[in-house]
Amino acid sequence: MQKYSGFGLLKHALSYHENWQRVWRNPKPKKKYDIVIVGGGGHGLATAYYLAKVHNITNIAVVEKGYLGGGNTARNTTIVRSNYLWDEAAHLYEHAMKLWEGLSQDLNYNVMFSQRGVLNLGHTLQDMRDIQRRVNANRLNGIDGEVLDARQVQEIVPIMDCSANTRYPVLGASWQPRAGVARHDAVAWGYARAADSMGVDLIQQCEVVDIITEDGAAVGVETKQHGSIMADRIGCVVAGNSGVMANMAGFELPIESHPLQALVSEPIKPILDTVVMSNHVHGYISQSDKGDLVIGAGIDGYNGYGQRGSYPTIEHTLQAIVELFPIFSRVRMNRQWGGIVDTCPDACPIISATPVENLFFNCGWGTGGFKATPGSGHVFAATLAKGEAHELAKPFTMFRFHDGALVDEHGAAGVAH
Amino acid sequence: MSEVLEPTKNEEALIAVMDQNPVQPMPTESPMHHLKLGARSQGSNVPTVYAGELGLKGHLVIRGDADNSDFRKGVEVALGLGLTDTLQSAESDSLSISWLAPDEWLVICPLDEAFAVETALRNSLKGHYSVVNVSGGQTVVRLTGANAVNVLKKSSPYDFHETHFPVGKVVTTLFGKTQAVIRRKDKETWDLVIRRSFADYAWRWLEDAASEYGFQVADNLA
Amino acid sequence: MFYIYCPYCKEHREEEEFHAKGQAHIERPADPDSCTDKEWGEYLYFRKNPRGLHHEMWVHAVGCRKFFNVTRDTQTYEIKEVYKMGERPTITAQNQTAAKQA
Amino acid sequence: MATQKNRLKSGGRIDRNKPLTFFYNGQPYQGFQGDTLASALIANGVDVIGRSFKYGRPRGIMSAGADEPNAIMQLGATEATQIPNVRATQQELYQGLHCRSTSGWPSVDFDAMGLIGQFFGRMLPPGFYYKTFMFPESFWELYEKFIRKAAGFGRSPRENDPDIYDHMNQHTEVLVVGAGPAGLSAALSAARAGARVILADENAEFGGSLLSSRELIDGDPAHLWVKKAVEELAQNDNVLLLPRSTVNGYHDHNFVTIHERLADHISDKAPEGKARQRMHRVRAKWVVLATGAHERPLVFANNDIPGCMLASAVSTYIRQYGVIPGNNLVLMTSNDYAYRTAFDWQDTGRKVIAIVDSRQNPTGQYVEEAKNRGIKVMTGSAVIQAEGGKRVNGAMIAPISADGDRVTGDGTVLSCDTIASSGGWSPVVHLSCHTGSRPVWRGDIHGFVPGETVQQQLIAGAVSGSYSLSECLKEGLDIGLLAATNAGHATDSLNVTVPKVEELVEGERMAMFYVPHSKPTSRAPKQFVDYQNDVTAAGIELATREGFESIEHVKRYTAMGFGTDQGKMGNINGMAITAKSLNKTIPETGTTVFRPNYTPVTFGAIAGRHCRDLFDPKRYTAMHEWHVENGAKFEDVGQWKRPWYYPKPGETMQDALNRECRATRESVGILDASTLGKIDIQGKDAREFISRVYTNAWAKLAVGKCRYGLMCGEDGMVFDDGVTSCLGENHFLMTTTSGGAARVLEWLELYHQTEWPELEVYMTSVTDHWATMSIAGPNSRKLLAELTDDIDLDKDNFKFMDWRQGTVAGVPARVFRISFTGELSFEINVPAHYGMHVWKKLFEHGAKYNLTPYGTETMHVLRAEKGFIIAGQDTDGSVHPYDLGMSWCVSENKPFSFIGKRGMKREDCVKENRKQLVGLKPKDPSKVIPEGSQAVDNPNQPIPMTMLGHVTSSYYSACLGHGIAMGMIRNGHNRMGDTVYYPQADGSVIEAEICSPIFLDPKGERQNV
Repeated sequence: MQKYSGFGLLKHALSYHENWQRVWRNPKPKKKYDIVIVGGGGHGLATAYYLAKVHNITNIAVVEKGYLGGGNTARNTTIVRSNYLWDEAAHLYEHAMKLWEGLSQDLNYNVMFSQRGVLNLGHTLQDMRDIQRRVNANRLNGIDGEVLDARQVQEIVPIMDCSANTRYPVLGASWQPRAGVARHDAVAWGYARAADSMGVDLIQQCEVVDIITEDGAAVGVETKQHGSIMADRIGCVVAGNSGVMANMAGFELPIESHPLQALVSEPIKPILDTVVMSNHVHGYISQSDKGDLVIGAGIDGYNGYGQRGSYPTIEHTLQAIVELFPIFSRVRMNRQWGGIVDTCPDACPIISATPVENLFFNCGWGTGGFKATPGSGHVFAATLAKGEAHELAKPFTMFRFHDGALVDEHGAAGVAH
Repeated sequence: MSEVLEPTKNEEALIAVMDQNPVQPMPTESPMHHLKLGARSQGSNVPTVYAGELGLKGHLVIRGDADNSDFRKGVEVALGLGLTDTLQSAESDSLSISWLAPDEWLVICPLDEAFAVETALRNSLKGHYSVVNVSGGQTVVRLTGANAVNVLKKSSPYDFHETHFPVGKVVTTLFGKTQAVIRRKDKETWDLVIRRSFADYAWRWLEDAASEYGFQVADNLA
Repeated sequence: MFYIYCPYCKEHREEEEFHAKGQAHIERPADPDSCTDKEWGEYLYFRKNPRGLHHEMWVHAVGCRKFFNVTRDTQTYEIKEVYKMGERPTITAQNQTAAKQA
Repeated sequence: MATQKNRLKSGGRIDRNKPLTFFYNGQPYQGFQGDTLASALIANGVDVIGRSFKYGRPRGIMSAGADEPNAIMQLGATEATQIPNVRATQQELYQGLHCRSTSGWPSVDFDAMGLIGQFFGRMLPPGFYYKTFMFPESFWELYEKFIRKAAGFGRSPRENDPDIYDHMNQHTEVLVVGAGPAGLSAALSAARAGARVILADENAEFGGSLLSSRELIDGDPAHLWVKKAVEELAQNDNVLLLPRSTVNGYHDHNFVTIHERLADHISDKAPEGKARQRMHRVRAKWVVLATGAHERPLVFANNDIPGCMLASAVSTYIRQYGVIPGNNLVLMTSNDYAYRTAFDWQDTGRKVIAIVDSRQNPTGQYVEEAKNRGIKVMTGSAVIQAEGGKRVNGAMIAPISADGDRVTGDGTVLSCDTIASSGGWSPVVHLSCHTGSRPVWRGDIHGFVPGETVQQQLIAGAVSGSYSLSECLKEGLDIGLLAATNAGHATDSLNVTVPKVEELVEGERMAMFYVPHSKPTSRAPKQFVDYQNDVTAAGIELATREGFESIEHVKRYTAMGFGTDQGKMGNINGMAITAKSLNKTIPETGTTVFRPNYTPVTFGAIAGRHCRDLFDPKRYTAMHEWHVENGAKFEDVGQWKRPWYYPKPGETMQDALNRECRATRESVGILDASTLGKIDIQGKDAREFISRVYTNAWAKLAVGKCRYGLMCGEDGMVFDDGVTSCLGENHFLMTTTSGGAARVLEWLELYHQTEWPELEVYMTSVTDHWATMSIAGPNSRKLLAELTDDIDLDKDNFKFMDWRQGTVAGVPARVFRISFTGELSFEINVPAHYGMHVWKKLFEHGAKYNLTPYGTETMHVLRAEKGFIIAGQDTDGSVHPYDLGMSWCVSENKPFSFIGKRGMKREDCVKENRKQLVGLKPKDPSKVIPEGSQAVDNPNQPIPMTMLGHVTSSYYSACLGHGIAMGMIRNGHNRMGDTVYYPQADGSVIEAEICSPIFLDPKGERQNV
């Protein structure tokens, strides 16, 4: 793999950048692989990368119906944090957080992981109880975090209205300093480039139209462009299509796909140095390195695959932003868009075997997908390599929805952007 | 007819009917009492929107099966006004009746007649129905003037154009971030039924929306 | 934002007046106590989640407060049909594809 | 003050009698009413208005509209009225306008980055930051600061916005977007047909291209026809005309948002009391898109030097604003239409050096006219490179191959100060894409047109690829009629005659996007595609060379199209170059989806009036004013404002709580409980219905009695609770939590309407109807006795959990003998309009009993002393009644399998070792365990520690003299007496003993007196 560095850049500049190599190949698919991963988003590519790197399994293909990283990876608000309430979720997301730290060096690709800290605001006494509960749990789980009062919040974000005369005054917040944001596209590209360099076949424009099964076990996938591709094990990481994919394999998931909208302002000079999230008034905001204010909205209530939601959701979000940041009232929204989030009843993912042997699913991340990317890929790789769930993945079996062992993050974590 | 005039013992045991009017008049406060509407400052420019809170009224919610002719008849006998059809209202000198849902109507009458009206209804209705006195829970704001319709257009996504919202029509819809039962009384006059706990918000919203048109509080709208 | 026909108010209203209530035609098991955990779990959580025609329930929350069914394309967001509780859809994925083939 | 050296003596639609002074970078300048900021800057000969963010290259004004990538200004005279990133080409000039350029340091005229850019520019290919700044890891924060500083154009104000914004909901039969020839015609015919019509256009003046057109309509200058059309429309009551209104979003089911700028043309602040901007939220039966087309510049070397402009923009400045951006023009084109720019230029008496036409032998009427005008036309050639620094001083022209791919001969430099270019036109398809429709490529016009859509949308004019004026007018009229017909209007009797225009005979257009250079793209001087993001042809080639082959990848890797012009100027050229370097056709390369907004929209305008006081309703009870007057502090519970506690002067919160608690336990306290949800339930099946939705038994509850009930979801988890009273055999009053009222009623309706419609029951909310005041304490009976003479309060005749009807303070009331405090307690319900009267009467008579008002916090303490739960605080959706130790509240043997019964029997719900709610007594009586603390068995266990559960409620009990708490503990019900530890953030550890949650009066004697 061509090594990236400042010096390399200089060298290439002298040759007019004419000698940069391809970041990944464009291979024809083989007839059969050890493992086929369906879905070339961040999670799928990370899975492939760790399969190759950690488990030395390189006879893998990632099949993607569109282009790499073109789904929710390219559509989220890039927030990375691990301050989840329940042990199971907290350990999984913290596992991801540890991998985020140093990921750029690991991949030799700058994913611009910026640990600028995340504030989760509290506006009611119950919010503050939930924050106390979550931060205490985080602390005893070894996850950084502290509870701040309104004054301390004001010090971190001087431009926010923390006064008592807002409709729902800021009473305090949870603060995770190690949390932050990352460059979403770079994550997909970095994993893709690294995986490709270890021999993983990345096959774009290749849509899976069926799961091929033989007496109850999956043996391959039928694709629109390249016919059937056989595999010993198949991992589906197709956020936004999980339900559809499961139906191909003949079962249903406890998942509904909803639109989740986001928007950006025009680029403005740096003014917001941290990530601010409020579940109560429903606004999530940070500022990208380009200068855009990146703002996340709430989930729309209906099922939708249109990658767009309803306008009032955008209105409510900006009302919340203007309530929190009255100085942004004259800043202008440049662009809005939507992703498709697969939501589970307990706001936690499914990383699991399925009723079909050798077919594994990694889905249902809801709004929490991007921040989990490295951890999700890492544990799913282990799950696929061994054919049984990684320790951290065990609580997230799809069968918890039968016996009732849910990991209910709704309660205190609220919308998990 | 006299035997149907007073409710049978059996009825009483089944439903707790309650005369909610004091024997002696007692001090009341309407939902907008604290706003002291009379004293509120008025817009500088010439008013083209007027609004005020109608005094306390009797509000009764009637539930029943619109397809049951006995029920229809019973209501008509009791009120002298029949059940209105979908999104329709009717009024007499002292009463108005508004459609709220296929099995739900709102009757508004003078406050001190609420019990009489409820009794009359219970006397002439049988079978599965309900009558609930909600007089304390809501209030009526009357909105009028050349720009009243624009205030509504700012406040609700509903189509208030007369081709779509003729006089006599009544709809439950959004009003700012609360809701209202809105009835068109005449070309420029609208009655908004607002829930008590939202009355303060609804009024402030209305005042704010109306200010640019020149707004005046009017207490003699009834 | 959707424009939804309320079959009880008999006219179109803005989406803001409604709440989406998820998949339609999910019936509560007649005898819950005899359901296995699996059966109960499926009743509770497992949902059809089609890309395409979907039968879903909405309630006219700011309006007549009635629940009703909507057949909507989850890709184009077109509303194909609205029908009352207890009624069955006349437009379904099956008869749509059948119509196409015909 | 600088003179307007580029202002023409006559012409244009500006008012020369209304001079305006404005300030650019602190310097005063003059323009006229009717100018845009851009036209005024050009009039004053301002060439450099910005610097490119990566290379610091000088940039000038390119266009005259929404597609402008360079002229991005910071507007505003005061701190509070700053507006970032204003597009000078769309900002109307007003007296006293203040603006600054948003790039360039120390100034746009001398920019340090400009020098650095010359040296290091080559170090900054697309994606350079992905490839570096990685080592050492710890330095990234530093690198990032530098990257962030370089980014961003304008700045946010630092003070709060003094302006207000507004929403207006509109319904129309026909919405016409764009008031050019096609839009005006469509509006005319639709309106004549009697349809309700809205016509919106982003510009101050209707007319679009007609305002700068050379063509005649019915023998008159086009703008006269516009005048007539607008007059006719203005007189029609069914027509709403919206100038300065940008249709920025096209949403599902023909919902369209229009951003109207009411005051931006007057000042940076709206007149007092007026909204600055208004969002129209439009529901249209039919939408007619007449959005026109944007001209494409040609991509040649150094095509960003100030003086390089779009041909159509040059014409617009000359004809509409009476300004001319230079003296000597070189026009490069691949089509006939752009020739008019040379004619416009020549008509002002300034010099046209040459028309450079990429076609080998162009024909057509304009080509002839150019020759007749004596203009030098160089065919089969191209401007391959602009010369100059801060202003164009020459154009290098070279012969090119017929396919436009190669330079076939040596270049010659013609000196000039302006290079206008036209590569043809791109229909403005943006809005049609907003709901997911993909545009389709039309080879004949070298552009994308709107594709199939599920919206009720029609298109007319240039957006549909019809570029000639006569086509636009005819299509407009036809489509307008069609829209009206579709909306249900009879149109057959209508006779609309298409105005006469002289047909322009045009020659074949050539597909020209990228102009070849004698050097390979990677070595040629920069050829810009997306100016705002410094995306060059070489950059796009590099991206594809590196394997970014999907157009989405190219966009994201190079940032093409992510600027504030959203690629209006560059995207198609970029796609053409991508296609070329992949040896694909443009349609094969695919297009990209456009998303709202068409142009940026102010946050405030989207928020509208829903901010500050009106952000969310505040719900008040009938006694709210009393609480305010008596110094209550309030707590937000849902939308309600509830009294939290009533501090007396000098009291701390804890002082107040101690006082309120003691007064209640020792004498009598009063709570405003009006916010509790109340649902009136009538019907012969009411009792059956209630027993299905509650977990406990209701069959035997007699008239006159009350009972506490737990409500669970089908998963068996508790979600609400409250007391329900039997008012009559068929009549019940249910109470819910304050926050849960609406949810519970919808929940009940859901089951009634969908599962059990056969049950004869009606539910009506009476939450707002009843004012509820709860008097609690040993003296509550005495107090009540003074205010009622028709209720027998004798303890045996009016028992605990009974209710009675009677008169309180002269007002008909229902009195419930229920208790959330454990004290003798009465809950008085009166119609809300009497609430304040009764409340005040209670205080009149209560003085001698030291009647003390208490708020939610004291209520929490008092109920916690009794171990009563609060749904939502002691429960979180993951606990069932057994976890709460409330098996007494679950009736296993009810005939009907009530909601939640099956759920709480699932494997995980019946397993050993679940977290269970228990009481917790701090070992140190002075300690209060902070709520949310997590319990562990071994405080010395290394992290991660094994947590047993959290504290849900915790208070200091003044009456007991020690801290009390409730919390979840794994297997807690079997661990009474055990000690658990609560490690705190400050390193301290609080010890507590697991005990019964009932700390006070376990036998319940106090409430039974």
